[in-house]
Amino acid sequence: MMIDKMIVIQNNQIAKDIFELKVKGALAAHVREPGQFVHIKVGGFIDAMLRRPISICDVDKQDQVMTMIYRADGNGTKRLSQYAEGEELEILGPLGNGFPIETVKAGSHAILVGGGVGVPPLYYLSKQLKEKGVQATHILGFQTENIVFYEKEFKDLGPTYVTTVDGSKGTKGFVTDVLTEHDFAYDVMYACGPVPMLKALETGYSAKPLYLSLEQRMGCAIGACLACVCKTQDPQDSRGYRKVCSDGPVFKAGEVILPC
Amino acid sequence: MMIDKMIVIQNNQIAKDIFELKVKGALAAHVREPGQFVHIKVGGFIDAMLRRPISICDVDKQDQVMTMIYRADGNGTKRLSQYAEGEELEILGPLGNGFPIETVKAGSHAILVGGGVGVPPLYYLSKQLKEKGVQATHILGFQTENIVFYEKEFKDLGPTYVTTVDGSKGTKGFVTDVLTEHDFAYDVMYACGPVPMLKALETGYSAKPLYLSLEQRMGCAIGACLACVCKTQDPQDSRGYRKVCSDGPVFKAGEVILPC
Amino acid sequence: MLNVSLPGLNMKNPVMPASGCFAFGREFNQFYDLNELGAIAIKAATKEARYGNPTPRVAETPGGMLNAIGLQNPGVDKIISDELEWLKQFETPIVANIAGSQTEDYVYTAEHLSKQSRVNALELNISCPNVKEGGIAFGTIPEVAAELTAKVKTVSEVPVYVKLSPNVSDIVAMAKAVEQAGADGLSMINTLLGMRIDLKTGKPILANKMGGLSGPAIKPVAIRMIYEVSQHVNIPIIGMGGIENADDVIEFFLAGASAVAIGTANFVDPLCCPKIIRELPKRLKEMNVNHINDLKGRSWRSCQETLSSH
Amino acid sequence: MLNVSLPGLNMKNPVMPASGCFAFGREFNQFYDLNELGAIAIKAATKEARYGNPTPRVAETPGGMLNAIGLQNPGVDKIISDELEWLKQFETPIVANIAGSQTEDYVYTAEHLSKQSRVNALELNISCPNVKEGGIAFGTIPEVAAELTAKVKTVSEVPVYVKLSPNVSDIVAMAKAVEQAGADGLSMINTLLGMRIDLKTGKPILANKMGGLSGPAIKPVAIRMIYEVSQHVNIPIIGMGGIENADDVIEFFLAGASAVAIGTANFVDPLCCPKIIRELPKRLKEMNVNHINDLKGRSWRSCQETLSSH
Ligand SMILES: Cc1cc2nc3c(=O)[nH]c(=O)nc-3n(C[C@H](O)[C@H](O)[C@H](O)COP(=O)(O)OP(=O)(O)OC[C@H]3O[C@@H](n4cnc5c(N)ncnc54)[C@H](O)[C@@H]3O)c2cc1C
Ligand SMILES: Cc1cc2nc3c(=O)[nH]c(=O)nc-3n(C[C@H](O)[C@H](O)[C@H](O)COP(=O)(O)OP(=O)(O)OC[C@H]3O[C@@H](n4cnc5c(N)ncnc54)[C@H](O)[C@@H]3O)c2cc1C
Ligand SMILES: Cc1cc2nc3c(=O)[nH]c(=O)nc-3n(C[C@H](O)[C@H](O)[C@H](O)COP(=O)(O)O)c2cc1C
Ligand SMILES: Cc1cc2nc3c(=O)[nH]c(=O)nc-3n(C[C@H](O)[C@H](O)[C@H](O)COP(=O)(O)O)c2cc1C
Ligand code: FES
Ligand code: FES
Repeated sequence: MMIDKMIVIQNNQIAKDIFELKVKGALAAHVREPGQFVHIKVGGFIDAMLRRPISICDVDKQDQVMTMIYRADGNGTKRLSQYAEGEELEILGPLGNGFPIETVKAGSHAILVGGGVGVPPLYYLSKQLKEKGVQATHILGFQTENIVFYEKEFKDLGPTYVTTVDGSKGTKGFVTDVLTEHDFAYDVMYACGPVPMLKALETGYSAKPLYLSLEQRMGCAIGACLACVCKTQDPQDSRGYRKVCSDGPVFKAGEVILPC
Repeated sequence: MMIDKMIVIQNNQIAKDIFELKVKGALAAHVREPGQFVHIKVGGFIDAMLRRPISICDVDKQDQVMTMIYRADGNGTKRLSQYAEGEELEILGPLGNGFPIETVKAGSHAILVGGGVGVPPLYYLSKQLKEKGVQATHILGFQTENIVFYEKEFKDLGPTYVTTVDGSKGTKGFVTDVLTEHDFAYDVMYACGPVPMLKALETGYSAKPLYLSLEQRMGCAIGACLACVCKTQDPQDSRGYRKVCSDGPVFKAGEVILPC
Repeated sequence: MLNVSLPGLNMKNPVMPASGCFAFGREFNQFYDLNELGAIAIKAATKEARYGNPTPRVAETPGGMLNAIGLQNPGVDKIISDELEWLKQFETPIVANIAGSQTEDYVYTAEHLSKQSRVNALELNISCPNVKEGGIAFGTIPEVAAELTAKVKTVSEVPVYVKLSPNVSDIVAMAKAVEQAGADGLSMINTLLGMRIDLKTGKPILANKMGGLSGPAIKPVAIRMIYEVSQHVNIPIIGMGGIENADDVIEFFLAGASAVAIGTANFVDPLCCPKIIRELPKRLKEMNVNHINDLKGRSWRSCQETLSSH
Repeated sequence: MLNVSLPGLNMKNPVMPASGCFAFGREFNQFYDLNELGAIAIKAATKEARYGNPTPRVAETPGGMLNAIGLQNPGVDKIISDELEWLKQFETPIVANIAGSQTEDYVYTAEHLSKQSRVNALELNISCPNVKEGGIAFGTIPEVAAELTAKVKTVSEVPVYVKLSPNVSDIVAMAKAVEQAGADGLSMINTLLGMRIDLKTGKPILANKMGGLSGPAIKPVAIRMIYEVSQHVNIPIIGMGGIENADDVIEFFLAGASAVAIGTANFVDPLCCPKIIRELPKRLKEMNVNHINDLKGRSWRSCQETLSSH
């Protein structure tokens, strides 16, 4: 974990309101596992004061380049989208605990389920799994066609299904529709996306190991302010809660009560 | 008076912390007289919220170019100094009433006294006087050598004396030292600069017409908020006060009590 | 979809410039037609003319500004003869803001102003933080505020809005007290009491030392107070404090306001009021809202209650 | 030129992280050595463990943020056994912040914490805006605050600072009341009560609805209150509210603070405390000030009084 002034080497729109940001700096070399995130200072101290948490989408440790994909939606992310090549971005990270992959054996089959801007961290995860010889199937859900991104990139890594709510691209409906339809044989499932999606997965797919990456509004992102807590499902748990920023953002299904 | 999005065509440092800004746009054509000012929006709405009042230093009505000279000192002017060529600046103006020159006859002699960042409006004044055939002598006071600017530009228009408090350039001392030493024959005097300078002039040089340009912290700069008032010297005055932004910034000596 | 109707004020849109930030409209009339506005809250009137505080009177703060104008105004008689006369050329309803150091001053000013055909409502400024003598009790003690309200109500020929100070422990108590005393509406909030110190001199920047904090920085305080008060009173609230754009106006309605006033933003952008009025219908359409009134208090009303307006 | 000495707190510099923004220091110790700090105000302790409020618990506002953490903490016993134990490896003085819903809770927690060798002072949080039951009276009624202070003073073995709420009509009355009740110092200010409404849902962003406003937006309110209170009490003030850099620290000293605490800025820049500590001597030199204590209250002390320190 460090604070690094990283250089923007690319910040392009790749779908409607969706930007791909590449930054270069020492921090990149410290990324420990897929699913970790960074906390980006986008504004001065007055305007857009709080940092913005964004998942790490890809890392090239050798070149010290890190990729993030974000939606320019609110005040802070819109400002982020205005950073130009060569400018400096103050980034805190890598933060949190990502998707566990140590225990997954070569030759096994992993299903990666992403929704909207929950898709990005699955990319680095899939690359890491491939390196380990794990076979990955990707199921990526979006609202509509013009915000779909990285379809090709995921296809290069393994079978990829795209769903859109309005049917403008791929399967019409939700990621769970693809899961129901195909009834894949698999060993482990990883997911990141909106809470209703995570809840549906937790309800239907908890028999095998299932890991969920959560979002919460954050203050510090290092575990000090207690802004980002979730209650544990186990009422006897010694602490009774987990911090999404430092205990998560990835939790095993069943560990915490999903926020609403 | 209008709000114009003007294009920065130059924004260069010309002395220590002193910047020369040239902007292009329709507003330039509306400047009525030397000594008027503009109110510049430098920040967003949150950070550096209030506009900054800056005098008009020169105008080219044909090319619609306006020049301002300012010191990058506080939060807002420092941001202003970061605007690059081609960027848009939202400028409100031209504002206020400047130096009266209608009544000054060709062939007469005007003395223009400026201190620090009070010097800029005298430049357009001097150019206008020259056009009218009025002879202008410039006395420009600065703290020290490295913040002196526009000496050559003023010399091109007429005799120019520079003073510095520490003697690092020109006469050591204050503008009033030059006035005392030379005891110029003159018909009208115009001044802009720090209040102690204006007070000294009001005390010593009120026998002939003397016009003083004042500064006050401003809210609206259009006469609505009453942030910028000065009391009149005449207690019988029907209003009892003047607004620096819309009645001034230039007043005849004796009209208002100088702020402290 | 923007017209709102409050006691004395039939407004074609819910947007008015806030008192003290617009003088009597002459300056802004150079930028746009004042008839575009929902109403105009004019600068505070006092019985006698006042010069106000020494300068500097304003300072910038993070996300806001401080002011200590000190109620400078030409006195009620001149306001009637010069300013209200001039305003006769427009149709926009006028809210006349009044201030004073003693009850008698308020009553005198209220009586005279409320008789003017051009005045549609009074706004009792019981909360100006920038006036030395007396005054503070009016804005912070419920009983004192109620008594003043009642006295003004007896003489006023138009509805009376009471402008509440945010510098109190219990804003709901203040609101209820003036409601019971007969107030027809509330304006909230006035400025928060603040200060800045100049590092170069070591002294307060404002000559008056303290001043009123306004602008976006105070918006969360305004929203909170309107949210609380609107659930406890039955009179409408003119909401203000840091409004800058149409989204802010909507946030104030959601909190419980029935109209809004815009102060500081007029200095940042003299065109902000008409701009916001033009933005509003677009934003409402995007939100599938037929009329801005449908948003009123939606943040605390149950789904049940709000469903009817869908 | 930075060391300051307050009741119970011998600080090598006047900078401490503010309670609730630093937990118990473990996280920030990954960024720098906690011994660099003047002191540490640890997270509020309550008698029993608390989970706090539902999420979302934070929201951004113009120049500030809202929080409604709701005093989540593992309870005083665990704080003593786990956190204070861990803190023994550092020498930095510790200010233990305590909160509660009833007087008995405060007294219990104060008694236990003040016995710990690692605790150098208590900070009575009588002003947390985020707790439902009771509590509000402690922070807004002088007599109630005084009584609580007196009760805690009888059991405490270390000096007691009372942390004042800015959400009051008369901050000086609060300060004087707790001073008379025996408080050894004051901390001010806690957060302003605020709210934001989410336009997408029409509901308050925070699950708790209201939250505490902190950050630069509230600095003018903090400066004003410290300016007023420091002229009316003889006990030192730990100043806080929107401090971001060394200039802000100096502004708080000029207003009348004797030390400062930094909250929200730790989230924006985890290194802000040591950075500010390093900036301070440079700024003091530029201002020709020999010791930061010389600046204390200079904004209201007459030239006469301040000349001695030149
Ligand atoms: C661990 C983690 C990883 C994330 N990864 C990504 C990613 O890879 N790509 C992406 O586009 N988004 C991601 N998000 C969501 C992203 O953080 C928010 O969309 C973003 O902070 C919103 O900021 P804004 O300036 O657009 O909105 P504003 O409304 O201006 O934000 C105001 C405040 O609310 C917070 N906030 C608003 N929405 C959210 C949200 N959904 N989650 C958390 N905080 C929020 C902001 O951080 C800020 O503090 C992630 C969130 C978390 C917690
Ligand atoms: C009519 C007029 C003409 C001016 N012309 C020039 C000029 O040509 N060149 C130039 O360099 N300066 C000029 N000034 C002064 C200039 O406005 C201030 O230096 C500038 O506003 C300071 O802003 P800042 O961001 O540096 O300081 P900050 O401290 O960030 O300013 C904070 C607030 O205080 C106000 N303020 C601070 N100092 C002054 C001041 N001296 N006068 C008025 N407001 C102040 C700012 O406008 C702002 O509202 C003029 C001022 C006036 C009133
Ligand atoms: C310069 C200035 C002058 C003001 N004068 C008055 C006044 O005369 N009467 C009054 O009731 N409020 C006055 N106010 C308060 C505003 O009407 C308004 O309540 C407050 O500024 C909050 O709104 P804003 O954040 O949009 O400015 C004044 C505010 C400012 C900034
Ligand atoms: C997330 C958060 C949690 C806080 N928790 C506490 C607390 O437990 N006890 C307390 O006395 N103050 C608490 N505070 C208030 C701060 O200590 C401080 O008084 C306030 O935030 C103003 O300072 P700032 O603007 O520097 O943040 C908290 C503030 C924040 C932002
Ligand atoms: S964001 Fe501060 S503890 Fe997680
Ligand atoms: S600055 Fe508003 S009246 Fe002059």
